[in-house]
Order: sequence, then C-alpha cells, then structure tokens
Amino acid sequence: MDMYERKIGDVILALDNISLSFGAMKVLDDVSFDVRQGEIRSIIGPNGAGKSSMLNVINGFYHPQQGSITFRGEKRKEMDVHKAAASGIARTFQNIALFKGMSTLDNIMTGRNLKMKCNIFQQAWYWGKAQKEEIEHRQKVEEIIDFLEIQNIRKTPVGRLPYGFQKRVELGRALAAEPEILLLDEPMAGMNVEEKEDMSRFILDINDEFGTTIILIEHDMGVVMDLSDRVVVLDYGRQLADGSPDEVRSNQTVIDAYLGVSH
Amino acid sequence: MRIERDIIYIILGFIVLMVVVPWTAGQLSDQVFFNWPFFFEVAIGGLLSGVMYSLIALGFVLIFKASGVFNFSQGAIVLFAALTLVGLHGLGLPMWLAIVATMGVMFLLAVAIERLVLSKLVNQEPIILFMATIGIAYFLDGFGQTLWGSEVKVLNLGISEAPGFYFDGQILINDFDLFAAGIAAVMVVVLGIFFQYTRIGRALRAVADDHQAALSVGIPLKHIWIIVWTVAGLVGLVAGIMWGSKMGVQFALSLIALKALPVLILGGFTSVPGAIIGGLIIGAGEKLAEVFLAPMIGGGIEEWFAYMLALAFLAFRPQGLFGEKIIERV
Amino acid sequence: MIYREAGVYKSTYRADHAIFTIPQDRWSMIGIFAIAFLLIPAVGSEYWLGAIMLPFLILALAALGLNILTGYCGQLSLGTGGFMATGAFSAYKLATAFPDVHILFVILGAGLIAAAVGILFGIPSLRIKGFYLAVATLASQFFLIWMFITFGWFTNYSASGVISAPPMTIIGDIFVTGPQATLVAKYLFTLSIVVVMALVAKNLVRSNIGREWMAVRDMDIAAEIIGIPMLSTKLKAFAVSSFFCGVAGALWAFLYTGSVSPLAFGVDRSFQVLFMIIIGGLGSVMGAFLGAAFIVLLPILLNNLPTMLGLNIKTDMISHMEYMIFGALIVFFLIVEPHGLARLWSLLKEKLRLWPFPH
Amino acid sequence: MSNQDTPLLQINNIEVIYDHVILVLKGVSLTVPKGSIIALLGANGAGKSTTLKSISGLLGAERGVVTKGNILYKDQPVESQSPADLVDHGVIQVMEGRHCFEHLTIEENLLTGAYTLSGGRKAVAKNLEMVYQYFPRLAERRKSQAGYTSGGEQQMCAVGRALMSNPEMILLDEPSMGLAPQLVEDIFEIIKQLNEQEGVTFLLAEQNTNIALRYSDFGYIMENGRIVMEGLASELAENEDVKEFYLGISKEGKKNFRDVKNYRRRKRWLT
Repeated sequence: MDMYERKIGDVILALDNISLSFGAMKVLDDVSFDVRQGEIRSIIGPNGAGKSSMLNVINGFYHPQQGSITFRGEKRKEMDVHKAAASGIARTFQNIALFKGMSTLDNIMTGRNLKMKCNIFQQAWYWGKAQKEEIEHRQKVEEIIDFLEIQNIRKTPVGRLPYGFQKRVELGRALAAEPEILLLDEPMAGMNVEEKEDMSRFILDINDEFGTTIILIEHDMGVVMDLSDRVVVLDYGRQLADGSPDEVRSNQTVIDAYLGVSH
Repeated sequence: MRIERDIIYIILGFIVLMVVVPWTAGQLSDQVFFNWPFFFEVAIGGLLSGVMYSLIALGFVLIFKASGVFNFSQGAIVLFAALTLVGLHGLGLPMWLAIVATMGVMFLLAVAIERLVLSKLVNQEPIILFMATIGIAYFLDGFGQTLWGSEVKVLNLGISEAPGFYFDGQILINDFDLFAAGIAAVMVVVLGIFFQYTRIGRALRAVADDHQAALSVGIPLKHIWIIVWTVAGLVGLVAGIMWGSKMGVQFALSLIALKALPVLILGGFTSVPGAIIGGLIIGAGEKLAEVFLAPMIGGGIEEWFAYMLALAFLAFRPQGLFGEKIIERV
Repeated sequence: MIYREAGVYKSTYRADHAIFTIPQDRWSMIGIFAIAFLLIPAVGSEYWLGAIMLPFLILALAALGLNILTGYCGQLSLGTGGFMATGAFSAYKLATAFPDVHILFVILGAGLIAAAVGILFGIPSLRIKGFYLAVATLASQFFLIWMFITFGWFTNYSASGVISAPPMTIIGDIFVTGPQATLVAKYLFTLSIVVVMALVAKNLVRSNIGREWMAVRDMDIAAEIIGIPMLSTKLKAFAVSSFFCGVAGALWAFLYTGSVSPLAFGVDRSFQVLFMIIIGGLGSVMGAFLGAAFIVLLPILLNNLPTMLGLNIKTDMISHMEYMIFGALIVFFLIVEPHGLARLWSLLKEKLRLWPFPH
Repeated sequence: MSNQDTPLLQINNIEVIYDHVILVLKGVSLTVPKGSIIALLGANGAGKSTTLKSISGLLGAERGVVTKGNILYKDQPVESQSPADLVDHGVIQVMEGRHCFEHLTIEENLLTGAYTLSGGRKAVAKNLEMVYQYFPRLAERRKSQAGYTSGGEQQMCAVGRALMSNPEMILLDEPSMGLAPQLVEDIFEIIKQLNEQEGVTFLLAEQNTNIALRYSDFGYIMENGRIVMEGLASELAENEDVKEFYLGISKEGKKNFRDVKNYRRRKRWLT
C-alpha cells in the first residue's frame, strides 16, 4: 500500500542493554533496540514508561548506568549533549521548550548556532563577515519557515503563539540544525485531526525529502501505526515488544499493558 | 527532614578544615597565636554570633518558602520593627505593651504590602517580585526613620551580658548569647512544625510551588501572603529586639541583612533548619578566620569571608545544604 | 498615522536585519545624535554637562553591561560595582605604570582586565543558578572592594586610599582628564565611547551570540540540548558585561570624578545600576539609557523639589523622604509596566502606528 | 441528560480580552445542567481554556477580563467572586497541564485540595479515603514527591486534589493530554463514575473528540473564540462534519495518515 519508495539503509544508531536509574527509581531496565537510516521508528508505552528518558539518553542529557550506544559505528558508553547535537541529533520536547522571549525567527535561528562560525569580535563589529553569515543562515531559516507554513508569525514572540504553532516552531528549530536523526517527543499531543494531519505531512516530508531518520514518541495510535516502520514498546522501563506496527498491534502483552481493547 | 550523606560529608569536611587551618596558621605564622582553649573560645563565640545571623535569615526563608519571593526587604523589616518598638516604648508604653503593639503594626504592614504591592504583581516573574521587595526595603528604611528619627537608640532587655557559663575556667558564654540561642531553637521548632504539619503551612508550600494551581484549588493567595508576611514581620521583630539590644537600634540594622544572605544560600533558601545550620557554619567560620587568618592576609576579611565560604559550599551543593533540589525535566 | 511601517518594503534580508528598519526611526536617531554631539556641548551649562550628562552616560554604559548579563543572558548579578572598581583601578595602574600610553588604550586595557575578572567570578554560574547566583555575585562585589582597600599596591600606596587620574590628552593638547580638561572635551570623549559601545552591544545582541544568550536565559536545558555550549556562552556574557562595566568604572574615575576611592563602587552602586535596567527594561539596549536617565535625574529632582516649592525641610529628613519616594516609585513602576520604560516606549510606538485610530 | 434539570451554570454571550488588546472569546454562551457531563471541543487556541478560566476566576492572574456578557452559577454572578470563594461554593478547576505541587508529596497535594473544606479532620480523612478508592495508584505513591511521578499519576493527583473539596462541579481542562490510550480510557471511566456515584457535574475541555463525545451528554464545538456547533453528544458523533473534521473519519472510512500528502482537510464553514 506504500506508494513511496522508501530508502531504508543500515543501522545508524543502536542501543544495547541500556539501564538508567535516578537514586532508587529505575527508569530504564535493560532496553535494547536499533534504528536504521531513513526509517521512522516509534517508541510507545504508558506514561512513566521511560520514553522521554530514552530520548534523553540518545541525545546525551541523561547518562545511563549500564549499556552502550553505537552511533554511526562508534560505540560509547554514553552520549555527550554537545557532541550529540554537533553530530546531527536534534529533537523536540514533550512540554514545549521554546525560548519564550524570542521571536519565531530567532528561535529557529538558534537551531543553526552550531553552523555559525563567526567569533565574538566579528559579531561585535557585525558589518562584513558576520552580516554575510547572518544573511546566509537567514535564507536557510526562511526555507524552513516556508516549509512549515509559518510565514505570518515570523516576528511574533513565541510566548504569544497558540500551542499548535509553538509545536511547529519547535520542529522548525530542530530542522534548522539539518539533523541526521530527529527525535520527536509527542509532536501531536493536544492537537485535533486537522493539525495532526498537518504534522504528519511535515514528518513524512522531512523523512522523504531530506532522508532524515525519525524517532517518534506519540500516543495517538492511529498516527503511530500509520507512519512508523517499526515500533518499540516500553512499560515501566522494561521493553515489552519490538517490531512492525502490525506485529505490535496484535501482541497480547502490549494490548494488556498499553493499548487496551478498543484498538 | 532527610539528611543525605553528602551533606554530612561536607559539614564534616568543613569542621576538619576549620580545625586544621587555624592550627596550621598558628604553627606557620608568628603573627597568629594558637592554643586549644583559645580556639574553642573563638569557635563557640562564632557559633553564637551565627545564631544571630540565623534569626535574620529565618525571615528570608519564610517568605521564600511560602511564596517563592526572594524578599530583600527583610533587613528593612528588622529595622522597622525595632524602630517601632523603641519608638512606642519611648512614648511611654510599657515594654510588653509596646511589643504587642509592634506586632499589630507588623500585621498592618503585611496587609499594606499585600494590598499595595503583591496583589498587583500576581504571576510576575521572580525577578520582578525581587525588585519590588527592594523598593519596599527603600521605602521602609525611609519611612521608619522619618517616623522615629535616625539617631541611635538604646534597647535594653534587662538580660545581662555577664559571663554566665564557664568551661575549664577559660571559655565563657554570656547569658545574652544563650538566650539568643534558646530563642532561635524555639523558633525553628515552631516554624518547622508549622510548615510541615499544619493546613496553613501546607498551603504556604503549595503557593511557593505554583501560584496558579494554588488559586485553582481554592487557596486564597491574599490571606496566605498576609499570614506569611506577618510571620516574617514577627520573626523580624525578634531579630530586631536581639540585634537592637546588642548594637543599638540604628540604620545599620538594615544592613545586617547583607550578612544574613550568605547564611541563606549556604543553608538553602527553602529550609528552616538550613538557616540555623548555615548560621552556625558562617558564624564559626567567620570568627575563626578573623582571628586566625586575617592577621596573615590583612584585616577586614569579615566583609567577604562569609560570602566566599558560602560560595565554596555551593560548589558542592548548588541548591544550598538543605535547599530543595531543582527538578529538571524535559 | 505619523509613525508607520506600512509602505516600507524590505526586499533583502540585509535590509530586514538593519537596526532601524523604519525611516522615522532613522531620522529621529540622527536628530538625537545632532542634539547630543552639537547642541548639548554648545548650550549645556557646567552643571548640566558635569553633574548630569557625564554620570548619565557612564552609568548608562554600566547598565548596558549589566543588561547584557542579566537582561539578555538571564544571570542576575549584584556585583556590578566590583567590576566597575576593577576597571577604575586597572586604568589607574595602567596609566601610572605606562604614562605614555594613549588614554584609549588605557581604557581598553582596563576593560579587558575587568573582563578577565568577570570570567573568573562567572565560573560558579555554571552550577549555581537564579538567586543563589545573585547572592554569590555579592561575593565578588565585597571581595574586590576589600582588595582595593586593603592592598596599597592598587592605589600606589596613597595614604588616603584614593586614586587620582593623571592628566591625559586625547589628541595634541586637548586634555580629557586632570585639571586642564574642559567639561566639553570630557563630555564629547565619553559620549563617543558610549555611542560606539552601545553600537557594539546592539550588534552582539542581534547576532548569533545574542540569540545564544537569550536562549540560555529563556530555557537553559533546551539551549544545551540544541548545542549551545553552556559554560562558554555564560562566560562570554560575564566577560562582555564586565568589559562594559570596567570601561564605565574607568570613565567614572578618570573623567567624571577625577579621583575616587573604592567605596564609590560599593554595593549601593550595584543596586543603582540594577534599578536602571529594571526600570529601563530588561533585555533592551534602549532601556539601559532610559533607566539611567531616570535614576540619575530622579534624586536631583527630589533634592530640588522642596526648595522649588518653597518648603523648608531638614536635610536628613529630605534624605529619608528620598528613600521613601524612591522605593515607592520603584514599586509603582513595576506595577505599571514590569518590563520597563523600553516596553512603554514600544507600546507608544504601536499606538502611534495606528494613530489616530484606537485599534 | 434531561432538559428539565435546572441549569447549574449558565454563560451568556461573554467576551474575554487579554492584556487590553487580545480578544479571545467573541460571544460564547452555554448551559450546564446539574448532574451532566458537558464537553467543550475544538482545536488549540479556540478558547476552551479561556472559557473554563472565566468561570473559575483564574483569568485575572493572566491579565484577562470578561468585558461583556455574564456567567451565572446557581443564578449568582461569578464575576465578583474569587477562585477561593468559587471553590467554597462548589466549582473547582483542574488546570491544563496538571499543575501539581512538585515539591509536595502526592498526599500533601491531595490535602491542599481540602483547604476550603469545613468539617475538620474527619471530613478530610473521609475524602482522602474516597480519592484513594477511585485512584488506588495514588495510594501506592502517597509518599512520593509529585514532581517525580509520571504524567498519568499527576493527572490523577490533579483530579483527586479537586475532589477533596467536595465539588459540585469540576471544570476539567484537557484531561487526556499526553496520556496513554489505556490511561485516557481509565480517567474518563472514573469521570463517569464520579458523575454517577458522587453526582459531580463536569464541564470538560478536550481535544480528543472521540472519547469526549463517548463519555459526555452534550457537546459544544468551539472555533476561533466562538461556538460553531452544539448538540447531544450522540448526535454530534453522527454529524458528517464532525466526523470528517474532528474525528478524522470520512465517508470512505478512516483515512491512513500516510495519505495526508495527497489531500488536505479544510473546514468549509470557515474561510
């Protein structure tokens, strides 16, 4: 039924036997899965299952006590936040983490901070190199703004935007880094069907046109099952299942722990 | 109160340092005199003066804990309370009546602050509220002195400063210091119980966490703020009485707040026991440093030593010894 | 519709990134410069130039510095006075140790030393946040002032602990410090430095580094995750901020007062500068100037008001009243517009844009 | 729902302005009969939360004002009442995003809900018992700091906290937000029970149209600060427009989200 030719490559990111705890609380318990280049990989599970923590492990904000992370063939015990960002892992957040005092444009421009090379003295002088750099990146950012259809809120402080737009701006900020892997933490929470479809379209376009690998956390099973190539299920830190949407959907353990009967 | 292990390590480390450094200084420098009884005398003197800092820090903690406001005006409140007390006493009221009347004034002050300032700044960022309290501090400093004059006034509690406690024939603590320590202990226990176990105390903590949510469950912010500022005013009155009888009631009382700030960050903004333990640590550290370190590096170090000491502690625990851990989630 | 942006079409991103995108803004800026550089020196009395314009400009510079750190990068600091003192005393040591060096380099050097000290005291900001950091910055305030008082080396062992600026020229025999300097020369020199530095500040805050500062201010965790290096971003803010404050301190000592003791940069000074940015507006270059004007002019007004009204009030009473009015005004301002004069200014512009229509 | 019940709450044509300039509600009217579950549906920014906040009195804290129209609760205007008064009279809001007190334990969170409760220790203990009965999970976590509990537990805590005040009416803002499907089902199941067994009236703002219509009696659909559709929940669920634009089901059945690249929904009654 898939009308697009999907280019799914080799494993780009592998997580092996990850365990993470805060004090006595075990958040992730021996979780292992891998992600292939160009696929849409979803993580589902009840609240408190450790899904967001998993993303935090992948981008180095949390450091697991056990296990290893292999990213692009390089195996390490933990990621470093800055290195993860620099090597092409970008993300959005469950509770929108935008810079509230800044405009949409400036927020998305921050996403390009790693690509801007002018030093502080050049920026203090501004005219010349810094200005040229600024304008180059502005062009890239404008492309993203067009892509996400948020032209008319370009100069609005994001704190004043409605929730759905904030979600888009956040996606824009992540895209500005031209990531290789994009981590999306509940991008459709609190949206209606129309908005969900818009967001799905963005995700599919990003995946198809830029070949970006996407790791998705989402509660809307309709979206997850339709969009993902493979789904991993977590439950209170343990890994319940891993497989194609159809396999997961029919897995009795998953139905009992998470999906319930209606799905 | 749960004491984590690293707090104990930090405090033990500090105690060891506070013994080792003076001893070493005594051995190395011919300007510094060291023997054990003298050391203990200095240390205990320092601990007791630390309690006096704690009295002021407690007022800060109260308001921060209950409303998330860093109340810079606590020093001004101490001064204002002491000035009012002495002023009313000077008008001919007997001391006890003056104290009761001053308590009434502190309540009215709390009402005024709530009406005129806080109620108009609901839901503003912490820094705005902090600035507003600086405004209140300036106002109170000016108001108190306009009302009662700015000359130094004597406040006599009738507690002797005579030595009241001997140890080994050498160390002495006077009655006044013991009295101050007793007062502080009582206040900590009372406030601790108030916060942890009463309905109002719980509501205060809820307000500190989330103003809007507190409103939504029906906690009337207005009353809460009046209560907490009144209590902070009463604590300020106690501090004002103690400090005022020690150094006279004068403008300098307002600046003592600056001495209480390191105590506050060392103990943690939100912890009542933290204010006491912070006070003890700062008091002892400061006195020991003054006696055993200052001669080596040039005097006057009490200006900053407390701050540097607090900073050193923060390096290990950024939220202060007993402060609430910041819950960071994304 | 006197003030409007309709009809102003920007066809390049370059035009959209200009500081003043609307012609009216550009013209009024040129007008302000004309007044500041030509009119004020021509007609300003000694009192105006020496007692109002000089402290206003210098404090505005310090406020600009603090606004970068607190308003843009979100690190509340109460150590401004200490960094100003560092600038003043570094300038003095440089000027006396190298008497032939030009005053501009002395001031630049003083700023750089202050920046280095700022970086040193900024290191705790990586771990310590919010009000804990604010109190911790008081450590630098008290420590630095104590250091300049205690160690005679900083004052070249002057008995009074006061430093006096050696006479220095800007070009030829035009003195800007010392007894031969005219107020007009001092004023124009200060004004030029402040204008250049304000431009630098504006450039920084509209560039990548400015966005990084604001990102750290608004949500530090997210900033870190999108790749903004926390330590270096914060330290840059401390460095730039202290540089501005250091230059302001050097100007204060050399051009405004001529001789100064460390006590001139006490904690009161830190608070004064903090008031400026709060009343002027956090995170606004313009706000630093508006706030400084307000805080410099207010006490002068309050002092003169009783005599102007023909009232006879004792001086100590006046100073108490000043405290009261000052405190009340701060609270009043916060209630009316928590985001300061700069926000009021932009609201006014919004209104003008629509004028004469209400919506 | 039966229409002969007296309306517990009545909103007449209200207009709400934030910060003196931003018009958010443009004439909203609705009625909540006693003992019912009423759903307020619509997209983000449609004005659902604002409607709830203008009832509970929480608008003021966000610099919002009701400029036109009126709100009557038991025939008394609510504008002059503080949030605390309203809680005392039986109206309580559970805010969007839970807003638990992070540094308090779950049990302490629940106890703050009993702030306005009269009747002393006994009444509090009784209510606490009831909340733990409805939410056994909370009883397990009673000693945990709320900041360290999961989103679902926090949502239960927020609802439980509201229950502690013996409310007649709960204004529930986005109860399903960010919760697992199973958990959403559970929460709504509990809402239903509370409605039937304790007689609590619910006005809930919800994005999840599907589940909200299943559990409510009557629904209002909001769009850009106006109510664009209203009707019995069962009727709304069958309405073709609602099906297409809010439930994502068109005549051909449910669409695959992968096909969104080829079409785009647009509400024909807008633009």
